Amino acid sequence: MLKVENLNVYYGRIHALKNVSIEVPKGQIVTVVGANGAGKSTLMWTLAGVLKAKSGTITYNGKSLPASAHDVAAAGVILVPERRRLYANLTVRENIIMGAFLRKDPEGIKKDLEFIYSLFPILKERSNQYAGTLSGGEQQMAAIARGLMSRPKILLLDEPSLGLSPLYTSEVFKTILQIKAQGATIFLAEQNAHKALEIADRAYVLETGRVVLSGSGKELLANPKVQEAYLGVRHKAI
Amino acid sequence: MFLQTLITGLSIGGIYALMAVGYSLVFSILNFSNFAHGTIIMLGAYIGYFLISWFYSSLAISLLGAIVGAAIFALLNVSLAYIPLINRKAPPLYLMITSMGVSIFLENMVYVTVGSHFYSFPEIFKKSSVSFFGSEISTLDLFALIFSFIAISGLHLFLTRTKMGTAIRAASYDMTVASLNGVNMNRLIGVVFILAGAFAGIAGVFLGIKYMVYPTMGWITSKAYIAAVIGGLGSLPGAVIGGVILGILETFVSVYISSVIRDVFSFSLVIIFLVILPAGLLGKYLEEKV
Amino acid sequence: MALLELKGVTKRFGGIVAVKDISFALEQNEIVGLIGPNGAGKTTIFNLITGVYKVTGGKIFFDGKDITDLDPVSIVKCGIARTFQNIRLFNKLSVIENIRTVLFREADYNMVEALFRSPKVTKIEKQLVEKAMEYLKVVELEEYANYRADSLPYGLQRKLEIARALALKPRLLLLDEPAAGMNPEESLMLVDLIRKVKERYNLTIILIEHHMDVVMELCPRIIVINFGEMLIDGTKEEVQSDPRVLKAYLGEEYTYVKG
Amino acid sequence: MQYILGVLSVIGIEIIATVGLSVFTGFTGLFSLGHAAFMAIGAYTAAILTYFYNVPFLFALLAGMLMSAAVSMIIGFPTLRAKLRGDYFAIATLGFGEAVRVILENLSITQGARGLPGISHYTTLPVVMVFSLLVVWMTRNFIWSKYGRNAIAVREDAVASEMAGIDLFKVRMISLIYSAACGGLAGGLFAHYLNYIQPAMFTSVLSTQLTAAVVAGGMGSLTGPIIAISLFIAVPEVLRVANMWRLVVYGLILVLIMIYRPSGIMGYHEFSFEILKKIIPGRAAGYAGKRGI
Amino acid sequence: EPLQQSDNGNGSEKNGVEPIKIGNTVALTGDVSIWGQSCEKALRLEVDKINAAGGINGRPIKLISYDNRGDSIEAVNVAKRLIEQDKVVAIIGPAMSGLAIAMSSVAEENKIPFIATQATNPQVTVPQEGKVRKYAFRTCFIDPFQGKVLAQFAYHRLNARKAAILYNVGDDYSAWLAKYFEDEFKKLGGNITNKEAFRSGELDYRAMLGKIKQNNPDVIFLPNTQKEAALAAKQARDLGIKSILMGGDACGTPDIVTLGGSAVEGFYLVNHASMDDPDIQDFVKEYKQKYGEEPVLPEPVLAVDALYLLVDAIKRAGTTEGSALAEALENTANLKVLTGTLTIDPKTHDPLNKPAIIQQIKNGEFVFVEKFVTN
Ligand SMILES: Nc1ncnc2c1ncn2[C@@H]1O[C@H](COP(=O)(O)OP(=O)(O)OP(=O)(O)O)[C@@H](O)[C@H]1O
Ligand SMILES: Nc1ncnc2c1ncn2[C@@H]1O[C@H](COP(=O)(O)OP(=O)(O)OP(=O)(O)O)[C@@H](O)[C@H]1O
Ligand SMILES: [Mg+2]
Ligand SMILES: [Mg+2]
Repeated sequence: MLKVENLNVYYGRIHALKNVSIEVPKGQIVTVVGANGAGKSTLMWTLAGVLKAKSGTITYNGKSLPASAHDVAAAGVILVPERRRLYANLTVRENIIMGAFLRKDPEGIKKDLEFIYSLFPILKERSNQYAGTLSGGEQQMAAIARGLMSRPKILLLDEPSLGLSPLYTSEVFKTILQIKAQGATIFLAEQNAHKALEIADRAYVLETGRVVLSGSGKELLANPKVQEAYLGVRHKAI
Repeated sequence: MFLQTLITGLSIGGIYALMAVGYSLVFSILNFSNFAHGTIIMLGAYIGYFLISWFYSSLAISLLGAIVGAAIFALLNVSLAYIPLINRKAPPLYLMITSMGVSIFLENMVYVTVGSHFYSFPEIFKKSSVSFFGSEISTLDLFALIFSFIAISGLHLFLTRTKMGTAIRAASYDMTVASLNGVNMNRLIGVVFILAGAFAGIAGVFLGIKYMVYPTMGWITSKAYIAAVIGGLGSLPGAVIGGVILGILETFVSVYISSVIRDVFSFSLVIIFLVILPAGLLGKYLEEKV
Repeated sequence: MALLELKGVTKRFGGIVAVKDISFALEQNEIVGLIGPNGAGKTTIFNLITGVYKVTGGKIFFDGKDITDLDPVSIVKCGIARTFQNIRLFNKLSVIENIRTVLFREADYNMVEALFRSPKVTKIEKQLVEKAMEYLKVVELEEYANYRADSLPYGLQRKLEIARALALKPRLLLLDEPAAGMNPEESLMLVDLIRKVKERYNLTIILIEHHMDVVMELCPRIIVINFGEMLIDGTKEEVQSDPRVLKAYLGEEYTYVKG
Repeated sequence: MQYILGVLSVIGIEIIATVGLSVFTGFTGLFSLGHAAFMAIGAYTAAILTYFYNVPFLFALLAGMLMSAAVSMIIGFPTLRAKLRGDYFAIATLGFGEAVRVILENLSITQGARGLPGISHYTTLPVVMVFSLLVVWMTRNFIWSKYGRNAIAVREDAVASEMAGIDLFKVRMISLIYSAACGGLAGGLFAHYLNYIQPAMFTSVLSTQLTAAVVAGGMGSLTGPIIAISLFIAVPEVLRVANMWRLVVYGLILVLIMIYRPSGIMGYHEFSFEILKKIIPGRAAGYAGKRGI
Repeated sequence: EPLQQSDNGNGSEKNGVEPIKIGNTVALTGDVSIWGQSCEKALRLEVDKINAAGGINGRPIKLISYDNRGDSIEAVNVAKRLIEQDKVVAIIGPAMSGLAIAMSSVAEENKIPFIATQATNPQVTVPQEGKVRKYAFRTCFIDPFQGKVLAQFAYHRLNARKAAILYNVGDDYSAWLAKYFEDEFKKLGGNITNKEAFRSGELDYRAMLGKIKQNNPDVIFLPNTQKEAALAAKQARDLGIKSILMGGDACGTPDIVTLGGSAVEGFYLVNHASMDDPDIQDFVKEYKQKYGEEPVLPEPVLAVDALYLLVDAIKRAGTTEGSALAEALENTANLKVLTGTLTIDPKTHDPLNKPAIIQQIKNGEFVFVEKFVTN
């Protein structure tokens, strides 16, 4: 569904993504793991149309991805950005509704809102509070909710479990499986590599801007190199 | 005397409010003080004036033309001067300085092309007045107040009740994320400036009818800036209330204290007011949560 | 005597009671975990201790002194430093400037000397650079000294924030989710770092964290709050096995095996 | 020559005011629309002293500086305590600037709007040069000292600064006083350059020009604002032959600077040979360099 | 059409004869530029005429005009530039007293005379210390005189006993004129009921007028620009104020009628020249012919007077050297100029016997009422 070939992205003189090629098939969960600064978020922002690649192609359903972020969103590729990026000056409810900016079905919007409130009951309680005053975890929930609200065809999730309690982390992973079941495609970057690899159909390892490994989630989970570098196994063994 | 003073204050405040609205509107999305707004108001006044001289005395044509013309100027202004900066994520202060440049440019352009004569709208609009408990209200003021009130209310509903309005407020906080939500930023900014321009056109015509038309008339907008700040930047109802408060305050100080040192008084009051309410009446001081 | 003591601290935001009647005390040199579900009020407690918010009720004592109504700057001067859940560095300054900014508190020269840049000023400034470098060495950031802070990846920014807090020479250090955004491997390296600085600077630490492995590694004592209220204040073993904690926070399926 | 020397004197005087303001706006991050008032206070204080009381020029200048600094505390105390920021603070300063002007227009010692003619001509180009070099040098020292560094920290992140033990109020106040003193000095020099002052010379137009120079020059740069204010004064003079088109061009240039150098002429940098090296390709040093890990 | 400086028609530099350069400092932009632009045009017209007639002793005049925006600092720069770069022998203008005072020391230092046009403040030529500035001249009457004329006219001819003043505190012209009027009116035994102020750029005076209305004065004096006076008149009439309105020479332009409409009917003002003055008819006709519009009085005629004053002085001095020129100017007597005959008072450098004309606006026209002559 989404295909990235030989992507190169720069921040000024810094070469952040180097010849990255990735494929995200329809209806699957694809995850990318990597250390801090490996380039996961850079990849996400580029897919969302905010960062511009210097070279390389991104094709979506066989056509090249639109150039501007809002057209990308209109095509159904939705990013839930790292570190939440909520509209601090809007209420929680308005934030979530902004996710539905392009939708024209008031009934469906209403139904989805109910679904989201059932997923994260705390958001319903806080619905009229300014998003900027939410706790870190609550903000993360709101950010995910805003992404879900747009009924994405492909959902790009950048560290969705950041700052969430263990309980909610599990909830979020369950939700990811749930929306996959509804037919959405998911591209996920996570520090919680364990969980991410467990649910992933396919996974990539990114190291200083390069794809160094790929395979099914299970394969990578079993890979000793991955275990050592990203799963903290070495320490636990001590 | 008291009643007459109040009425005078209201009618001045009404004009401030009308000017402050367009100002506040731009602030609400781009977070900067658009000093070119006064210049657009001036251009609106010129357009209104020339239309009325050509199409003998039709206020409707004059208003409509000023609205359309000022909106076009505002749109040109934003696309040529601001969008390049916005796309580079320049901080608001840079936009503000740019707007000063735009305003110097346009104002002097008027000197060079139209000339420096003062113009006055034909008198037919302002002759009559209504008597109200022994005080005089000019029908023009009344008309301007009602017209502005309707226009501003409409705008307020648009901003608070529609998706577009929410998107404007959202984008004012984070444009990048707004575009992730499918908001076409350039178009949204265009819409905002067209609206602000339209209000500048209205303000220009009323300002022109009430006073006169000349190249530096836009400077009076600094009062609108103050009004918008008193009311709380970015808030439309705030801008209106701020305008009215400032108008009434100035008038009362002139009448009951001293017209000579009026500005010392009214500015000190504005400062005291801000010290007590650091975000104006209806503005929000968004302290980031830590 | 307890170093930090909260007595019945309450914080209300409009209708929301974010923190409700919380009391606990911390001994010198302790390291305590503060956990609880999202929105439980953990960060708010930090904000109350550091004076960012004013308490609605209750008292806070530090080293026997009532600090409830002090402003943030005075509280820092008492010896409390913190890091932020959302990292707050001086983004456009270089890494070393971030530290030096904090060290200026120690610079002992006046305005006239500064304006004429007397030799004394030059000397003090030089010493400060050296001192700042030492803190960077502690968190192993010396090779990034001249990088702009916001160009560092997330994990290193966290370390820099810790170094900046250390430069304040605190006795009490408040860490708000230092491991957020780190993978398990990186989190464990962070654990080592925290241990190291605790020893070296003789610190008392409160740690907010959702990464249970980090908390369990570091904190013999854990305080759990829920909906702003104290749920349990006990050893890590007590907390791990408490059914209320499992239900509200960890999830029923949680098991932690520590070798 | 006298014409060019005169323009240079004005540039030198305005550099003093701009450099002072850059401490407050560029480095501390607060934005003022009333700085001309400090020039006015310095100008009137110094002029009244030399004119009516025959006080020696240097002492008069010093008194002007002190007076400006003292008045800046009056406006700074309530507004900075209340932590006014951004446009809210700007409006307070705008109001302050106008209020000062109204007072000058109504006092008898200042002779109101009629102004003070016949002030002695003490401000020659060498005097201006000595003072502006001195002020630029001291400002550089200020910025490199703890005072300046704290100001930058406050500009970057007020909350983090507080948590780093920096007293926001104190830092902002010191910057304000410093910039007011510079403004006062510039005003005193100005009065004895032009030999005539009127309240109408110190309008918000002048304040805005100073602020525009700081921003267009580059917030957080000292050389940028110096270049900018020099351009702002020199360009209209050069364009004088263009008569009415002069200000049209001037406005256009301001807009173009902002569009093509959106973070100001010098951005956050200082003009130095380092930068020249950077511009020469192949010599690129890792200035704000970012490596991966 | 865009105004260019008038030296572009360089036909004058024929035969290698070096032209005599005359500077002109004038407001081409800004609030007072209506007069400034007209003044510059008028000077260009007259210079062309003089050159066509052979110039001064065979040497053509080259006029160099620069915009001063009505700003004192600019005025100083313009003066320096004219003197230094362009090497003019004398300067015509400025029209505003503040500007003239600011530039006077530049003229003094360089020994280049200037002839202010409409700068009516006494200090332009005679500073407070009382000694006349050697290089400062003017072609207009001064404020104390016009204040006096207006006060006397109000008291004696209009039988006014109660007067109110609405002036601009931020403007030196307005502040002085208000004071001179007040002093004289009080001296005559009249009563000033209100002295209300506003500030430059303000457009609404109803609050102050409302206060004035309560005392129901016989006249309201508006020592303001035509724009401000017209606005004040309109607002006063809107408030139902019936008092007689009067203004100073800054109101003496037909613009006031276009702006004020019916509200300025019956308005009295003092002027330097009258449009229906037979003496200036030729000038007005030529101006109209060349530019297709009427000159905006009075600045253009005062500037033209200044030009002829200067031309005469150059002829008499036989040189363009500054101090000789200043002496020649000082000794001007009974010179025929546009507005009549001109004699310069050596003690003050002000014109002697300069008439002040009181006019009234009737049916939208300025109508001659009375002529006052200095002393
Ligand atoms: N705005 C920026 N300007 C310059 N360099 C940047 C910027 N953002 C990221 N980088 C650099 O690009 C590289 C990739 O960063 P990116 O944020 O994509 O990493 P990541 O894998 O998402 O890391 P993390 O796990 O910390 O989120 C890093 O070296 C980082 O320092
Ligand atoms: N300024 C505020 N105004 C209103 N409500 C607030 C404010 N600050 C915090 N709250 C609310 O108080 C509650 C506690 O917030 P706090 O940030 O302390 O949670 P937390 O325990 O740190 O959660 P997390 O683990 O998600 O960071 C939250 O529900 C939050 O919405
Ligand atoms: Mg990332
Ligand atoms: Mg928290």
